[in-house]
Amino acid sequence: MSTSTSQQTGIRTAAGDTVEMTYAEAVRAALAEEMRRDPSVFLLGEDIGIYGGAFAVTRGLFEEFGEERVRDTPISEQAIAGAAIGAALTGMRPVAEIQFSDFMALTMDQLVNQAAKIRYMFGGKAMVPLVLRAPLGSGTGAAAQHSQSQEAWFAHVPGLKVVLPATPADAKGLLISAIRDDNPVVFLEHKLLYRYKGAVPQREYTIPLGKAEVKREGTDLSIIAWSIMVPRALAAAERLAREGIEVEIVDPRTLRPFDEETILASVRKTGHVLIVHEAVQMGGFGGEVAARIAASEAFNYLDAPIRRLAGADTPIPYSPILERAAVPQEDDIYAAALRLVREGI
Amino acid sequence: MSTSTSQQTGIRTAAGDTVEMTYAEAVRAALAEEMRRDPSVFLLGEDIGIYGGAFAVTRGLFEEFGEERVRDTPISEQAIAGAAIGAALTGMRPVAEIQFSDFMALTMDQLVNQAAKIRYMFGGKAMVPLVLRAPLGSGTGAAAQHSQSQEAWFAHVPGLKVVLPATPADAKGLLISAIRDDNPVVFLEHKLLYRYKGAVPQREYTIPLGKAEVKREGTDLSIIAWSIMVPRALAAAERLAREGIEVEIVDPRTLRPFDEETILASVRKTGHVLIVHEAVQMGGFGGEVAARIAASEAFNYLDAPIRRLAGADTPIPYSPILERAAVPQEDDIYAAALRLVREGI
Amino acid sequence: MTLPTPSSPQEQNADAESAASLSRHASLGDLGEDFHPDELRQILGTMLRIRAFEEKVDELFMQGAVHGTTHLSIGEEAVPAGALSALRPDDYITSTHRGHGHCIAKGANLDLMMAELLGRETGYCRGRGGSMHIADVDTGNLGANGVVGGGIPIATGVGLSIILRHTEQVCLCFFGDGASNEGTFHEAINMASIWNLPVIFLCENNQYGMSMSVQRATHVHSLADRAGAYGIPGFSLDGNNVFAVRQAVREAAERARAGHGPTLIEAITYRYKGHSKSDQNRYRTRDEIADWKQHDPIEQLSRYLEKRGLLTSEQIEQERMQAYADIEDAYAYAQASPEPKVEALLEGVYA
Amino acid sequence: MTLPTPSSPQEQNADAESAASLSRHASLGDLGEDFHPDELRQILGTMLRIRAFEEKVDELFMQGAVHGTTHLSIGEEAVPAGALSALRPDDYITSTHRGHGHCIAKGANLDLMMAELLGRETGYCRGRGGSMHIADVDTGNLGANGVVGGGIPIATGVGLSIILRHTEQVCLCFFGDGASNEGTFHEAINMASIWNLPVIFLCENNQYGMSMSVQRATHVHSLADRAGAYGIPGFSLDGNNVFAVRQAVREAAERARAGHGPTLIEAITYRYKGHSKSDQNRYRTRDEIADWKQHDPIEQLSRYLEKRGLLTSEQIEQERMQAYADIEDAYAYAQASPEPKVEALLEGVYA
Ligand SMILES: Cc1ncc(C[n+]2csc(CCOP(=O)(O)OP(=O)(O)O)c2C)c(N)n1
Ligand SMILES: Cc1ncc(C[n+]2csc(CCOP(=O)(O)OP(=O)(O)O)c2C)c(N)n1
Ligand SMILES: [Mg+2]
Ligand SMILES: [Mg+2]
Repeated sequence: MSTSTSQQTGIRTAAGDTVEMTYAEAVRAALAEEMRRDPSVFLLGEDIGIYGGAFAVTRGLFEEFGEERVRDTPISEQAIAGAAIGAALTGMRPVAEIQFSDFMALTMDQLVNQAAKIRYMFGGKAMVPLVLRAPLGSGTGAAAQHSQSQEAWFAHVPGLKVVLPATPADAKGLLISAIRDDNPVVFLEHKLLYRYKGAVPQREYTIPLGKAEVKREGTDLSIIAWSIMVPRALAAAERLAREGIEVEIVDPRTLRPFDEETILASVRKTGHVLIVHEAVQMGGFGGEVAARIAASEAFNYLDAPIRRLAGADTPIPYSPILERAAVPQEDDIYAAALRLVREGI
Repeated sequence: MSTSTSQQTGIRTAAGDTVEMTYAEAVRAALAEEMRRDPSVFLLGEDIGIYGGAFAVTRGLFEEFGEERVRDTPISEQAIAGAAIGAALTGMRPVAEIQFSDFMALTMDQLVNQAAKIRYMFGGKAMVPLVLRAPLGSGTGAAAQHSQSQEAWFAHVPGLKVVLPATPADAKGLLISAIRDDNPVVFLEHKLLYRYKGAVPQREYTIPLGKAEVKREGTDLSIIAWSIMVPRALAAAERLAREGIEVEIVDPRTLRPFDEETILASVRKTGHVLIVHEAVQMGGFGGEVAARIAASEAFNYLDAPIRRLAGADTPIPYSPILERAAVPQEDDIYAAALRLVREGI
Repeated sequence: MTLPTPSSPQEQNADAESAASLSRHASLGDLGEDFHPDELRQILGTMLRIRAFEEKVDELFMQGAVHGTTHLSIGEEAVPAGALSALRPDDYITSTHRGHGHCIAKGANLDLMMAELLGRETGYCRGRGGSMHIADVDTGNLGANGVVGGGIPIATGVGLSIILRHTEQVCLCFFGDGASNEGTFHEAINMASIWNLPVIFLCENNQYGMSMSVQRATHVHSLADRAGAYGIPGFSLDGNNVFAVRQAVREAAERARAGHGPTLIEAITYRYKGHSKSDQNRYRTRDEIADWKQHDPIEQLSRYLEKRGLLTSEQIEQERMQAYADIEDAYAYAQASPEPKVEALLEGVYA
Repeated sequence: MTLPTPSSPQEQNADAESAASLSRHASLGDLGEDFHPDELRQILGTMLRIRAFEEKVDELFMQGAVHGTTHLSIGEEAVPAGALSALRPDDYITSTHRGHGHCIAKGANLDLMMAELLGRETGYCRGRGGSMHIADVDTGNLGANGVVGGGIPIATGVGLSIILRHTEQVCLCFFGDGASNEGTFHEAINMASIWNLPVIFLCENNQYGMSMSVQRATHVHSLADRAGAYGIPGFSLDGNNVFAVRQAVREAAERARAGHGPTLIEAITYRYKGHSKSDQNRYRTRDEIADWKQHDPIEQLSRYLEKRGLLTSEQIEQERMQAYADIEDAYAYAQASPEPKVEALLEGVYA
């Protein structure tokens, strides 16, 4: 229910112009359409070919495009990232998949010291148009090394763009933009979202990188949330509405570049802010969001302190009970929002 | 002058009990003393032996402790970090040097996915007492791949401790604590600080991890700064004092764990906050600091928005003119502080 | 019915002596004679317990009774059973995502393993780690690892610690064929080589790194060829022949304890089950799987023991029954164990 | 005075044919005959310009006139000069922190290089990159690299791009002996091997990776032995013999263009100067440096050309003068160039 709300807000098209698909299908559709359109686009990554990817996202692409353009790699994350860079520097548009975002830790030198900086170091005379896709997040029982949310690392790096879609329509439109973008883009898909369904426009469309979207309008509280926290916040908002609290939900969708204006406009309107993300709170990107609000003139509109609700200060545990407790759930959002609006804390 | 102020505030000992030494010497002294005291402490890293380290920090240690305990490694950062982990898991206390913090990008998997998480993943039944030392920061003309400040990455990782000393006395006392700590500690030394001199106690002493220090007392504005920004802020504060503005400077020294209380106490006192760091502002740890203030009751004491002054949104350029412009200098701190106190913006 | 002659172990870079001593054992009769019958029974028991454990875990996953994912080592039991039978109890291991067998062969308590898989407070990791992180540092099991190749540099560090502490331990480092393409493999083995560290790098070549065959992922005839890049001895052997594994590891351990540094061993084996629960086996044929089952390591050992009159078929059956019974006991223990408490979420992050 | 016979190039893993064709050239007479005299003069000129450039940079650093640090390649000039003389203008290179020679041999404009070192707006990178990041993507120079081993996977990606675009280019990847211990080396060469990519991995073994000698950092006789780990041809040769380098690279390029994949070449050479400006040379002896100067690549080539009557000593001297004059011109150009403007700080971060 919340998902379909978000879809409808997301892409303003008349009902008949959309098709229902999952988030995973939307990612796949973006890849396929861009590969059909542009011969310089190709995919590389571990087990993305006949296996179809660890989360089945690339299933069927190998069959359509062949092993040259849907290229299985050895288990060599540095080489995957580096190969994407070398190809991007010389005229191709690689889309590399890292099997879990956790393993992007292995690509940090290539991604941060090479891809992100090459253009600047070369005096603006080169271009590294690549996309590094990876699934992030907890909730699958895969424990500490397969469940992280490290978007804050990437958002701290000039030269990168960082995208975290929350809906199928956003996933497709943003991924197409990412592929067409002339910069290195980190595209982070939440594992739990892969099965979420939503309406996706049938026509060709793109969603610009760096544009937030109001996923739900409201007057009492602004929730700033991204990725899996968007549907959770939407679900909490429905319950809060029954308590007479109208929540506005703003999804930045892209953390870098960051659409500050849409967020400040919402804060000015509601006077209350709750920032929600799955990543560990300490040092998370929520700090950046809070700091921007606290430094802006929207600060003067605030009726309560800026609140964050985010991951506990721990690696993600295996036990399902602990795993759920380690990151914000719908109930936690509901409770935090209620307290903030009712008690101002 | 500012440096000596900071030393005196830093370590409250009578004048005669201290010796003057550089920050690099203080780091070296901590290493040497701990190696003499505890046979399980050893060093490994690139060119730390006969060469004495790229910044000469370990010079002389090879001669005193020999090649077994001052161990030159091949250029293999993942193996350096991993070797430190394996040794730490089995009873040793390795102190590994990464030649530039930039190359810690190559150690992110070992550091974040292994060192930081092992204890938790193993149910609290293992210990990884290692220190990863690295010089960070710009100002040496070494350009984008040798000048970064990535403390925010590490501060976002539960399981790690993150230390950035600003003075020789802090460097020594904190490094000894880091070596004795039973957790993995990232110890980041600023390249430009290596030559700074300051008074260091002659007696054996330690400085606890997770304790901020007020480096200068004041009433009008709280500057939260760490690493090289501490002496710059102190110098700016002296000039501001001549304008009748009394700045309080709080150095968290350790970002993880973070001493929020000392910072909030200062904010409650002054009602104005300027957070200063060299790292890129977007996604930097200053966001966390601002968010904590904005979420606390100290929020009610604020007379102006919370301001950050930090690195420009760019890789560090080579040109000395651009390099200086890319990170906060004393003049920038002075100007931002003046504006914040005088104009409230 | 004898154990088929193992594909004669290929020595790649060893000095002539070790090579000779290894090929001596190409005929199985000789290999068997090194063993006391009790020891043989114990090795068989280990292999059976590994298989029984994995089968139970498979069943639990199929039922959805266990959370997360898992990587089963059915078909590969001879590698850990043979390898650990050649080491001392105070030696170390580092393990992988496919690590249940390594744990069991290292002597882990099945109750605590099963409790960990069920996410219980009584598990090895208090339910915080799960299948991919079982460890028992006190007994030298330095843990499974969810990062492919992530444990290899750690093993090098353990070797370093051993020489700095002047004990005569060794560290046995398990990793897969896929992991041999990670940068960590290269850095860590080179470092162990130059410092002559007592580490045994044991590659479980089960033909695939998830879906990519070793033929597609590398251009070498044998992964043991890679030893040449580090100037260390490299051996390739039949990983379904528990004697061959044991022998190679024993010799590598002797070299390591004598200060002669690390060895790279490739144990050629096969996983019967999918890579993990999501695997549809689209990258290999049923025939290939069926062929490998003809060389089942447990069947081979059982037949050999029976043929040689070392164990009767009744005794073997008894071992098997015992293994499955142990696993059921472990499962009962795990099920009766408490779940972790939410209030303890943050315990164990810091020492 | 002839060029000393280069230590006969050691073929490590190549097919028999290439090995033979390489050893044919062990005697210098044959090598020389491949060249048109103009080309020889050009190669000498390249080597002289590299040396003159490095000497000027050294002087500027000593004077404190240049900011940052620098890594000079004096003594190693035959490697890039020989290698690039064997390639087409549309081929690519990836370079290293010690990359001035690679740039010059690739045909870079000295004015723009010197302007970059002086941090000027007219430099190759508009003063943003400096010594460690000079690049000229349009002419196939994909840049120096401040991260040891950082360029190796990028070269693999360039090779991939070439086969996907179906051009017949090759990518020449420079890296040092020290870099051969980075994980990137392993991952990238393996990947290039399995896909038969047109990449030439050229290791400049100058004996040290900063202060650690290659003997201390590895346990192999030759770094070319590492080719065996990837099933590709590997050659080791005298990197101070410009003909040997040229020949090996030419053959590697032919194999690459024919779809036969990558080659690993180890060029043995020596750096005369310290690693960077902070080096006190405590890890090597003066004698060692002096010995190597006896095998100076420029001296050897000059004597050879003179002896063979291909160039007169006057002509050689003329080349030398020209080289130093070119560098002074470049320096004048750089000095006269404007500094970047602070307002343009953020330009070029994003496309
Ligand atoms: C660094 C890293 N990359 C990718 C993965 C995903 N993954 C898990 S197991 C696996 C295959 C490993 O192959 P191999 O090393 O041969 O071990 P096997 O699974 O065959 O036992 C992959 C790709 C991972 N866990 N870690
Ligand atoms: C990843 C990384 N680690 C360490 C360094 C510091 N460093 C710069 S050059 C160098 C030595 C490199 O040795 P080699 O590859 O042999 O090249 P050479 O300097 O001898 O040309 C080192 C350690 C670096 N730049 N990058
Ligand atoms: Mg495998
Ligand atoms: Mg070198």
